[in-house]
Amino acid sequence: MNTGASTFAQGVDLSLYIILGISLFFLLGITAVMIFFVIRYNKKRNPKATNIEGNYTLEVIWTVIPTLLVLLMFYYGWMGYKPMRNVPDNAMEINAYGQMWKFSFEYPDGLITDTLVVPINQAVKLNLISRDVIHSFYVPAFRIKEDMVPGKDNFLWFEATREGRFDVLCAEYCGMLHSFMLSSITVLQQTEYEDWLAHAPLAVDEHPGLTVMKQNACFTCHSQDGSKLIGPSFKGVFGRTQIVETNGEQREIIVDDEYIAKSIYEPNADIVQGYMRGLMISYENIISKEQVDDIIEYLKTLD
Amino acid sequence: MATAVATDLNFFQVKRGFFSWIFSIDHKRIGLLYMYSLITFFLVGATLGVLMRLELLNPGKDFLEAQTYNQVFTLHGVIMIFLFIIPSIPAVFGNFFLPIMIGTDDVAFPRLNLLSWWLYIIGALMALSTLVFGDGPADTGWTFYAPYSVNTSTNVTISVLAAFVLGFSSILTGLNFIVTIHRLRTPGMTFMKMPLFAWSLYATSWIQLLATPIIGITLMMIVAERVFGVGLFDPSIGGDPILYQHLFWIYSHPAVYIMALPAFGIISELLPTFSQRTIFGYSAIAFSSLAIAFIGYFVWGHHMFTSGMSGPARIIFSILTFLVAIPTAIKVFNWVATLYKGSINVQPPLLYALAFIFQFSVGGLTGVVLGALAADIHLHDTYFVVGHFHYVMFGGAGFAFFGALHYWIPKIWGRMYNIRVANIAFSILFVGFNVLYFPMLVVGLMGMPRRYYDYLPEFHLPNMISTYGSWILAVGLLLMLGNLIVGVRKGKKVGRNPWNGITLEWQTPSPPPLQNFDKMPELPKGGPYDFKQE
Amino acid sequence: MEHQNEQQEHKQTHHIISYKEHFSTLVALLLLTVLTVSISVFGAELRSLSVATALLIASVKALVVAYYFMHLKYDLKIYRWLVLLVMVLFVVFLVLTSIEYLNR
Amino acid sequence: MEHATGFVLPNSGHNRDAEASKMGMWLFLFTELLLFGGLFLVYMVYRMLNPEAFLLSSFELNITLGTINTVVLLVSSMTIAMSITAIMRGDSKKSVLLLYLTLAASVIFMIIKFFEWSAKINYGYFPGMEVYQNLPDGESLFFFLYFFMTGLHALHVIIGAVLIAVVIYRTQKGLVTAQKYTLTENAGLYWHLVDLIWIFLFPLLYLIH
Ligand code: HEA
Ligand code: HEA
Ligand code: HEC
Ligand code: CUA
Ligand SMILES: [Cu+2]
Repeated sequence: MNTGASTFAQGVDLSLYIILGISLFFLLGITAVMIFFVIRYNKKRNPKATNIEGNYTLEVIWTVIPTLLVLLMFYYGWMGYKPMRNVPDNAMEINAYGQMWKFSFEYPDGLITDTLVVPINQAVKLNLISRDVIHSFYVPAFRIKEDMVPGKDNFLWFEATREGRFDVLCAEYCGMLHSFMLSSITVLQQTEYEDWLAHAPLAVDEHPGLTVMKQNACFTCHSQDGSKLIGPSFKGVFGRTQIVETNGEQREIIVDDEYIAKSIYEPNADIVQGYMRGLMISYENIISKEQVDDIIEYLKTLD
Repeated sequence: MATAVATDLNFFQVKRGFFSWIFSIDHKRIGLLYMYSLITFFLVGATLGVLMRLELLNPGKDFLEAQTYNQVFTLHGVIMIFLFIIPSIPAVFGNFFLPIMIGTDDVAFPRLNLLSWWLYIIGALMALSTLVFGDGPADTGWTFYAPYSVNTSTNVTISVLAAFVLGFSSILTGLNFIVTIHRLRTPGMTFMKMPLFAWSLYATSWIQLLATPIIGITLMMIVAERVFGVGLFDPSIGGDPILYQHLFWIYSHPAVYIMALPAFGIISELLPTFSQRTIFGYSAIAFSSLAIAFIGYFVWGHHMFTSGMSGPARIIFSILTFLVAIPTAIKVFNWVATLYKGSINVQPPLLYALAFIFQFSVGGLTGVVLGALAADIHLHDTYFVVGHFHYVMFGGAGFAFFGALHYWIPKIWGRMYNIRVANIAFSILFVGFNVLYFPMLVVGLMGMPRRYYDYLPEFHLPNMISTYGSWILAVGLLLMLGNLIVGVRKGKKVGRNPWNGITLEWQTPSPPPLQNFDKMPELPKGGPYDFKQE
Repeated sequence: MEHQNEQQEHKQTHHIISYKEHFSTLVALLLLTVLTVSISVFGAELRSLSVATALLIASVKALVVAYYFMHLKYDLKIYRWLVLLVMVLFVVFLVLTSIEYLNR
Repeated sequence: MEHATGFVLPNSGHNRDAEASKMGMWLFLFTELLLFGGLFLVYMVYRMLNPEAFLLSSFELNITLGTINTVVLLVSSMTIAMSITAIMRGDSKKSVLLLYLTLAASVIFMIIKFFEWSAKINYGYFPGMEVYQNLPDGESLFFFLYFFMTGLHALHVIIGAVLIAVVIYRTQKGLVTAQKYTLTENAGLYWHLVDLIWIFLFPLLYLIH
């Protein structure tokens, strides 16, 4: 197990050690006694069995002792868990979004990133928001995990205790590229963090449509170089003639502004031939009209 | 009443031909029908498991597409859970031996019993039919979590309907067994003189009866949602995906005890027979089955500790989870004590029973780790969970199933397999099993999530070892099955009682006659495991 | 011994309920129906209480149906225990689930 | 069952055992109860989350029709219970008559249900329809549940009616008698379950005022 890097690690690891320790004791004990009996009371050594129907005292002992032990285990599990749901007041809040198959983070000042950067020894609260199906935000080194459930607010907090870069994994199955839904948390000293924040690539010199699409992870499914991923490539998409299935009927369309907007807001209305229904979600409440226009403008440039 | 007039015809011989089997209402034949179909599906599911291990041998793509991998593990889970391990022991050995062990000639509703098998086959064919049309088998995991299961274009609807039909089959089997046990015990056999296998089936049947309908209705809601395009778990109309998880686990947690309890029953039969002494703590073992069944209904939330469930609920579910470990612990201790001062005859079935105790304890104790709130936050949906449930389901229930095969095959066919080969096969299986699954526990602690087609390089070594283990296991399994098949066809003939057991099935010829007994069975005086009299 | 038992069981299940008894049961059920409908239609002030009363009345009705129409009263005791068991089970499901949702 | 050699096991599965069939029926009813139980659980949760919306939408349901249906089912419950009394007393004519009454009640129930449903569907409250899509969150959940629960219940009414028809047929054939009336008894148990579930559905769906 990798060494912990958050304030929770100690509590979680303690509960693990205690439970695993007690478990190991019982496992080895039971196995050893079992093997001993099988050898000692083997048919050859002990041709005549003795019937023992039971023993009341023993029954009581091996009911009470495990009961006490499991209550102890419960206690440590509870104590390790308790701080995880009590967010300190001074926590910095960041929105964490999950969508097929990408995490993104929104800082209070509007900065949006793919990976998280946080200062050390500072409580950080993540508001977990899902845009499509259930995902789970998992940082093994921090011993934290919590699901992002569509339609429901959930949260998580942590305080990093070590500098470095830590993996973020998606731990709830969310479809085809679930195992590629990775990100990272970089923990910096406070000053370095402020420095990073100040120079963060807030306004890069790229097409606004491209920015929107990057933020929404369009490129996990759509390539820009003509290769076929989960959805059709965007290379030369604008103006091309295409066969789509609408309400079970095939028809030919030409990709224009209106069609693209519809593809983004109601992706299941027209299904491009050769692709699957239901994979792309509706971005109706996620991407605004203006942003769609940006996207269309950008797509026009790809030929 | 005439006694001890031997008949020449056993149940294999009374009628012949394919149709005399698939329309038979003889509980023994139905048990065997289940056995053949179950083992077939097990081999299919196992092959899928080996495929997954091959893909996971190295990080990156080996030979499966991501989508295919997802469909493979879903189908693997569905087959192993619904087609193999849930029906396994009750449907095969319960059907065959429950009536014999309680001294009657059939279950209470023989026609219903046949219907259960047919439903099972129909459900199985539905589940497998997803392979051949549309976008292929479901890719949701065997848990069918909403909303993903509602969005995906794969054949979720059919898989879910298949699970529904299989659930019905399971309910009817449970109903049949409960009535059989209440109404058909032979005179003199009170509940407290019933073999423990019957007790465990009784507890299991109640779970089948009272938990399965909940999953039935839940799966129907998923179907409705897919059909109407909106539904009860749809967040866009205010539905709550977490409610789906509640309903799913209200069934599926008790379901894990549908898998485990009959296995406990088998172990409680094997240990006295091969130690030639009474079971230690008969009533403790009998009543702990009921306790497990009852408490087991109330711990479902431990699968949802990270789902955003409210705090108090997490704490209550955690503590209840720990409580359910107690009756299981009682059983384990009583089993070990049964070996004390016995006269132990080490035969293949006993080896499986001992392996069961070891592996089930590993599985159960890792379960206890998962029951702790803090630990589960870290371990939920990692390979630690995968390791846990393979240890309990395969290392536990699966090994008990194999043990029962070795125990009762001489009774069913009247022939003995080669004991030496059986011991060798067992050793390979045991080693292979632990090499396959122990690394999963380790890699889970390191933080590798489950249902991952691809993984980070630091998880490579344990994954590699695990895959090698699957090959060893495959060898052991094929050797074991081969040996049994040869034994059934060519093995040495055995008499009524090759193991010197004293439950009623050993008082009838092997194979048993159609009416199960050729003379009045005699109950041992001091309870079902009273070896004193000999 | 067992045979004797069965004899007794048979006697028990052979109890014939008179038409009159069935009719009085129906009258009781109809009265309860009138009660719950009128509480709901006229007693709007009761508000949160009305869910509880409606369910309480429904449970009483269910009990009456089970006891008289379904012969529970005259059947073997075990059926009563089993019905109780199922009810307890279901109520615990409800309680555990409400603990979770009330604390959201 | 008779063995080839004349040897008989005392408690044999092939003996006719009325108690066993009844027990089987009861167990089956338990599964039915829990099937609906799952839905009641969903109902409880959503009502807890959306109390106002559930109140509002229940105004859309017609209490009068609901009450009539409740009465119809209660009466039918009595007639089928009486039919068991009749057959136990050996009066199979009366028993059949009472069964016909029960069957008639089931038809009335279904007709009323049909009108209720078609009224709602005409308004467009059925899941997937235009109006439904635009309902506020909790209300659409209510109507989904309404259709799902009453639909499943109606399915049970139909199954029960078929079962009763079978009993009528077999009683007329003389296969159900004062000595052998398990079939009537089991049909009765099933029908009472249909009634029982309605007893809870009615206040939960119609009477949230
Ligand atoms: C046969 C099936 C089976 C059985 C018997 C069990 C038994 C137990 N399981 Fe397991 N479980 C599964 C099958 C099973 N499980 C499956 C399939 C999943 C995953 C589902 C999925 O997500 O796909 C799962 C997942 C699972 C989780 C959720 C993990 C997660 O997703 O985060 C948890 C958490 O609490 C858990 C706990 C337990 C516990 C406490 C027991 C207890 O009953 C164990 C009791 C046994 C012992 C304790 C060992 C024997 C006793 C001793 C050796 C004596 C000494 C003991 C003490 C002092 C305590 N299980
Ligand atoms: C009883 C239940 C059971 C059993 C016995 C098994 C057996 C096996 N399982 Fe199981 N597994 C589950 C139940 C079971 N599984 C469940 C419920 C899941 C969760 C699914 C989900 O996430 O939804 C799961 C998930 C699961 C995963 C995790 C997938 C993931 O999360 O990404 C893996 C990965 O290694 C795996 C591997 C295996 C292997 C290698 C075997 C092997 O032990 C199989 C042993 C068999 C052999 C070694 C084969 C020998 C036979 C042959 C080679 C056949 C020859 C062929 C013919 C004659 C036709 N399983
Ligand atoms: C989960 C995978 C996925 C993601 C993420 C995704 N799409 Fe798609 N998209 C698809 C698939 C599959 C299709 C083809 C089926 C269809 O028409 O719905 C598609 C079709 C389209 C089309 C129509 C293309 C054509 O050739 O007719 C457009 C335009 C489009 N997507 C835009 C977007 C934009 C913009 C985003 C990001 C905001 C996005 N998609 C994100 C999977 C995805
Ligand atoms: Cu997102 Cu898995
Ligand atoms: Cu569980």
